[in-house]
Amino acid sequence: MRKERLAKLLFGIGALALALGISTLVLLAAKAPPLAAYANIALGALGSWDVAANVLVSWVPLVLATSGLLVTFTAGLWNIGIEGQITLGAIFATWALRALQGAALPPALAIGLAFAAGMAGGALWALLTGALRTFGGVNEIFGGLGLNFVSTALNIWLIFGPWKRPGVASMSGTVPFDKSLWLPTLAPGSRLAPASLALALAGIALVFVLLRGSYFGLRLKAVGRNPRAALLLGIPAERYLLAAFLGCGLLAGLAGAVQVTAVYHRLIPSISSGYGYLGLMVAMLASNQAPLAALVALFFAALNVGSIRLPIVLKLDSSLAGVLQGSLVLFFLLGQGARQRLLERKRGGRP
Amino acid sequence: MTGDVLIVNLAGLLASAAPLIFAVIGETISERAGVINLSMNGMILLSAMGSFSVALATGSLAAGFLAGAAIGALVALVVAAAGISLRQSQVAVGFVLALLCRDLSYFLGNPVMGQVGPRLPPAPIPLLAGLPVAGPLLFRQDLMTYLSLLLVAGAWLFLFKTRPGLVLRGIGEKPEAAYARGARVKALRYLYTVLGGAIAGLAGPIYSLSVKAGWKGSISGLDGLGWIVLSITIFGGWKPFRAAFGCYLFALLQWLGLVLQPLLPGLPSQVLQVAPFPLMILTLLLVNLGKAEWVERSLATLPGPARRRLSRVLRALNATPPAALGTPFEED
Amino acid sequence: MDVRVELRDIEKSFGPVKANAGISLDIPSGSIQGILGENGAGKSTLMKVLSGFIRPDSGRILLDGKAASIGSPADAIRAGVGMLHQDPLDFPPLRLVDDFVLGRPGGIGPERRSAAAELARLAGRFGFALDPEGYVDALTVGERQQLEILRLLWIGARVLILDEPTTGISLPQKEKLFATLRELASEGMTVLFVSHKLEDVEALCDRAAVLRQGCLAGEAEPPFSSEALVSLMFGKAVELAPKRRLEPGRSVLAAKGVCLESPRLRIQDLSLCVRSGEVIGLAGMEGSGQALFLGACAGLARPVAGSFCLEAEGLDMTGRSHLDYKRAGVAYLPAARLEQALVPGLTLGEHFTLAEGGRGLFVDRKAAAKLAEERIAAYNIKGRPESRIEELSGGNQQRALLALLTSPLSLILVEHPTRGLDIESTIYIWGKLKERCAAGSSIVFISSDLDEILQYSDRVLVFFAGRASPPLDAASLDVERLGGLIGGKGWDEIEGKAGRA
Amino acid sequence: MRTSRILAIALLGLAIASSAFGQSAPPAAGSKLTIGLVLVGPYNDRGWSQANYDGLQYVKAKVPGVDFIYIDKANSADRPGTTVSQLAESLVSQGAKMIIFSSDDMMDEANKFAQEHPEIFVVMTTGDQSWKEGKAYKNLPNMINIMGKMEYMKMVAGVAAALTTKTGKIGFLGPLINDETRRLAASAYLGARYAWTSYLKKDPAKLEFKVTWIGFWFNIPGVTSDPTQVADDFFNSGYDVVISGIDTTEAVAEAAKFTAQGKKVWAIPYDYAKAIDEGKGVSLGVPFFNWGPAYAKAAKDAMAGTWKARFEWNGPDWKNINNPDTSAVGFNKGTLSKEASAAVDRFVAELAKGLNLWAGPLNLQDGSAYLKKGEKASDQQIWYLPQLLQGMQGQSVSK
Repeated sequence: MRKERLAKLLFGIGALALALGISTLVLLAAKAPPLAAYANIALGALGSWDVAANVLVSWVPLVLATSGLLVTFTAGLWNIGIEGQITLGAIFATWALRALQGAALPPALAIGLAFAAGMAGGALWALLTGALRTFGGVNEIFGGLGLNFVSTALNIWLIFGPWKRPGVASMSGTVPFDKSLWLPTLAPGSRLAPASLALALAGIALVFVLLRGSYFGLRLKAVGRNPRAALLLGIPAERYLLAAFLGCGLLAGLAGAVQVTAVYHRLIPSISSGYGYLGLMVAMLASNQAPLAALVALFFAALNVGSIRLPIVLKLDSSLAGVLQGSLVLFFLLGQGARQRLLERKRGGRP
Repeated sequence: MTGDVLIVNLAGLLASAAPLIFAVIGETISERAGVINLSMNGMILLSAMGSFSVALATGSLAAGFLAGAAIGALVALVVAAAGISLRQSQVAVGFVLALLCRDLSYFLGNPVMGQVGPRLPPAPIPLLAGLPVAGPLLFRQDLMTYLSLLLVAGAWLFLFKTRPGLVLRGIGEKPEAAYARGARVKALRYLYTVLGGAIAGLAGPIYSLSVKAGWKGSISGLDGLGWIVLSITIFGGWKPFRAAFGCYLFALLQWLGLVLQPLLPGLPSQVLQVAPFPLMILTLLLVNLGKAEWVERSLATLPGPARRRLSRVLRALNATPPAALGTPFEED
Repeated sequence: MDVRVELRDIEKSFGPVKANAGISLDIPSGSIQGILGENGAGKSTLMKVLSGFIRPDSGRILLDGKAASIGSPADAIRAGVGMLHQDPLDFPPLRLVDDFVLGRPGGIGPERRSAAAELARLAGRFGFALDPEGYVDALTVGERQQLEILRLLWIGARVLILDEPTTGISLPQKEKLFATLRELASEGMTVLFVSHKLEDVEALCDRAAVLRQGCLAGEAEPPFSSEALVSLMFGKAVELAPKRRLEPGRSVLAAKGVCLESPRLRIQDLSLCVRSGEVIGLAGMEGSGQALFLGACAGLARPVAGSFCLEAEGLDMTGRSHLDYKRAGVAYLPAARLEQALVPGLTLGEHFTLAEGGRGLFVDRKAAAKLAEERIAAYNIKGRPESRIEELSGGNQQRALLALLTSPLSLILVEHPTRGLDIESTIYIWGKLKERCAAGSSIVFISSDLDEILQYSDRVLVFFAGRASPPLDAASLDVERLGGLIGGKGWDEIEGKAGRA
Repeated sequence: MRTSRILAIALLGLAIASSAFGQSAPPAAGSKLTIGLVLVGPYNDRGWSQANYDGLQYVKAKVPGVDFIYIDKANSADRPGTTVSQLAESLVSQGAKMIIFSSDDMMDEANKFAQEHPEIFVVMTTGDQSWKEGKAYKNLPNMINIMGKMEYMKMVAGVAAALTTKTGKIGFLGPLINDETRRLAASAYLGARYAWTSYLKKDPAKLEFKVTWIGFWFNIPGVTSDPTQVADDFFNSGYDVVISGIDTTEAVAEAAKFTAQGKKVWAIPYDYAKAIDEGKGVSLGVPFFNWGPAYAKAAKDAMAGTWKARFEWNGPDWKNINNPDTSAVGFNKGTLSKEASAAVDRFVAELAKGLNLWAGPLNLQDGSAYLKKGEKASDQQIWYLPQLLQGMQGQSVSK
């Protein structure tokens, strides 16, 4: 067992080395200094308390999305529609805050309601994909993709249409909420809202506990690996698949609500920020292990934030971060395959 | 709108759907062989950028198109190696490549941003171009648009009317049976995945060297097309003509969106733009309904003749995917 | 056409398991060679070596005295070796003619027309009724075998391997198959007939080789002695447990006027009352409707008409879901264990936890471990609580499946309870099932093994093309009569009798 | 207890300090200044963003002591999880003392940033929050708004289009619908109508001017309309000149394609002076921004301590609208007929002499009065144009 874990670790490190190799080649192809590029990404992510806090700001929605995806992955689902679920969460949270803005509610309550609305929005969108999958036989990849497009259009329509600013419909989104409705931060200048950090930690912890030790998690695993057998074992597979979508939708919706209340303080055109797709990569790389996912998400968030320095200091395009992330996951998958083949060969084939 | 205008607009749709057709047919071939190549979105961007760079550097359109096909083939090769030889989830690898290739195209494409490159000229066919209706509709297009039409027919002929096409369908349907009959399943899957990738890879240069000539990085307006391609492949039920119909329908709905904009001022402009997606979902729903258990259950409660008629309709609509799609096959 | 097949010292291991431990066998041309052996004896491996699916670790294959290098099915086809697999390796969504053509080398064009003509000619020669433009998925298993045999002949097979070909086909089809094989052998075709059914081998083969635990246990020639063959196969004569009669109890399941439909089949007006403690066997060639009916008894298929009642008609279950049935004490064990009944990737212990269910949010790990240990001991499963289910052998998986059954159960529905199991496991499994009966559960099972049906059933339902016989007393049946019914013979008599009753 | 009190005092102190600072602009930067530029798109997009980028290249070349750094693709689609103010802070941490937010969609973030960083000079391009008479006025002493009076050049584009069209049908390829895009489309229409009636002496009813919006500044497949299709549709439907209002140059590319097929059509790109290079022979010209002079002035103010919050809406230098040192907007002539070229020159000269097309009588698209006869539009009336004008086809308000 221990040996296996060590081998896994070694392969992980190998994947990282290969990914760095590829990005280095890409950098050299672009005639850019690789070492300086990596150093700047590191500085951009860890160079000061401020940027480190920004990494955490980016980590929160990413880890929320990822923890949702861990649930659907466990159920054997490829919830690619999570982008739309985040967007719907943001839309619902915005709707709630717009509705509550005038009411004389304590801000904490209003924000709480916005979170609840966001979760409801994400869950609604996820359940739609889930219903299409369980009752309509529409594969969740394609149902989800379609609904992603619909959610983007819905979002843009709201921003430029019914929810536009007085006079100036603008790419900059809806009118920012009153400051009292911003999720409070530690200090005036800081972006990090402790409450959102707490939500993210709670989310990933909840998913960890749920998947690891609960009947729900075990049954979900059974449904994910063999729905027919799960049914014969007395598990209502359809209901569990829907529950997985629901769980993911709630967390994705929460991520969207965080984007609205804690990061942008308004609804903007690409509110999901690609966290859903990034979360899928994190979940793959973390092999569905919640604690590992939290760490990988932190690494990815650091790459995203750190790469800001690339254009500033080196006049390089920061999509390098994406190249690094993508090749890391790719080599991880390839390495995993190679490792399994090696093990098989060692065991002398399969009967 | 007069008839003439309608015809030229329809001719424009044929051209604007051409890259989609290459991508969808490429994906269809790959999926028919049992390999799902989910990397489309990034791959098209990368091949658009790469082929544009090559065409710009060499001044040769042909070199550009070749580069596009090569990039498509290369990306497909990674999917094939991971899925066939290393037995990793094709969906996972394809998805990662979709994101990776996109970022790669943005990063590497910086030097050619906004440059003016060569562009595929129209190539009216002598004599035929002068025909009424058919002339302006079909015979005043460019080379790749003609090829897109030939590709659909060619793919159909190959898949359904030739011996290798039969084997291709066989390895996607039941690889163990094809293997028992002497087909080298793994090698053929590699071949068709890479071939499908190369065909789909041509979508990139058709955009960057023709339909949307140029390269503008993240604002090129190509990000998202690959996901659309995958949707249309499903919509097309792995049949070339139905897939082509899907491409044209998509282009038509897009066009209707802007034609109807002044006529239906109350309609949000996004509605028709995203109409293809609910439509795709609806189609999937329809073709799958016959398989769903609850449908079977509720069908069972209907009176006999109605039940049989309904279930026959559902079965006719049903486009069954290749049975072994996405699953690895071991030869020993 | 004549080919002499010689196998020399074929060895093949899978990990620590020696599937073939140096097997040598000579098969003269124009003969029908039976290959006997229980499951796991190495028959399939040996045949897969000969047909190119498996490369042996060592050993040689000689065809007509010349070393043949067979590294893939393609090589085997070129060498004239064709194999008919137990589940026909054909393409259900294709038309017959396309399936017929697929794999035959040739030019770009498939030459469908000439192929169709050839198919029709060959079919006519052997008296098979196959429509070249029909679809494969509309054929019965027997017809698919016929198609496959014709195809192998067409592509030039001179050695024909048949793997358990008599499973799931009707008696007339079996007779037709045997006649065809004899005719082919008389023309010089070398036939290898793999089976575990003594009577088939005895009826058909010119010679028989018996494998046991990867080795050639012995060879025999007609006239065969059944006892000798059995002792070669199992090493000792097997004692079957004596049959015990149970007094019928109260009604457990009442099916009334049930009609079922599937795309290929319709079952009309089936009624059955299962009484507590009894065992009912469902016989019939595969795809005759028995599996559909068994599924319907578990709520897995919904009847078009008719009703299902549990507990002496007190509980109308018509149209309810499987979970409702399960809650009412009905368990269903499918034939495809790893595909349908167990969850690969989960451990044995986790399976027990799942099956047992539990209150509360979190799994009580201690209790779960204890439960697993108990069940593993009680069912004599070779495995540990933390073993993954797919790492167990087939027999142990089946034991685990039984161990997963909760108590009490009113009705256990089993598909092919012992398919693919060795004799020891078979006896063990039935012992456990009978224990359940003694505890008051009823059992309805499907089997294609007539002996198993006759041995263990109290009453038997025979299915033929969607038609179901009235329940027949197992004591009134023998292999010939049952085989006849399965093949569609003698139905007038039983239906007349039922009409009178 | 104690910590919270300290925190409270610290916060109070910070509040006082910031409000004290809040009353005046930041102190002079001195002889060295690093400017940080925040771009919404790629810096080399040959459009809006590059025009801004080149503007700062100009400043660097012309104002001694100035250097600049930039961050491009500042939008949450390209930079997941970042906010524009955060990106600006990254620039500050690299030494920037003056930040230019160069896109409309950065407004809120620019406000937030300006408030939180009173020590930084902030320029918000396209914004109106430092416009005392504007609707979005915010008292931010460190904020300057800069915009060019593109309206004039869009009018010039309209003139070029009207003189060129053979069919009397001009298409306007619009991005999304807002005040800015409406007034630019309307300006193009006003120029076209003026040339049509005054120079060509034709019936204004015979001039068709249609706006088709794609829904965004560039194409997003499956979400926006495809600008390539929009341009094709225009050309196929008899519109032979398309004026582009979006960030990318599909209109030019399509005009080139149709020209290659033997049709006579033209296009007018937007934003970037060199955009006509992309369509040799089919571009009538390009109305462009020349951000250099205004940015240079702001830089000098920041260095000299003469910074004062203000709203600049800079017009062209009528002596030479393409003067890189003085004119905020310009028009690069492309392939124009001799008559059209002359008309453009004549029109520019008339504008220089005080011709005002934003004068009554003018009605809005729904027929309601916008300007009475003899009334001249105020800057506010133009900036916040509520609808398209009567005579223009196309949606006025997004639904």
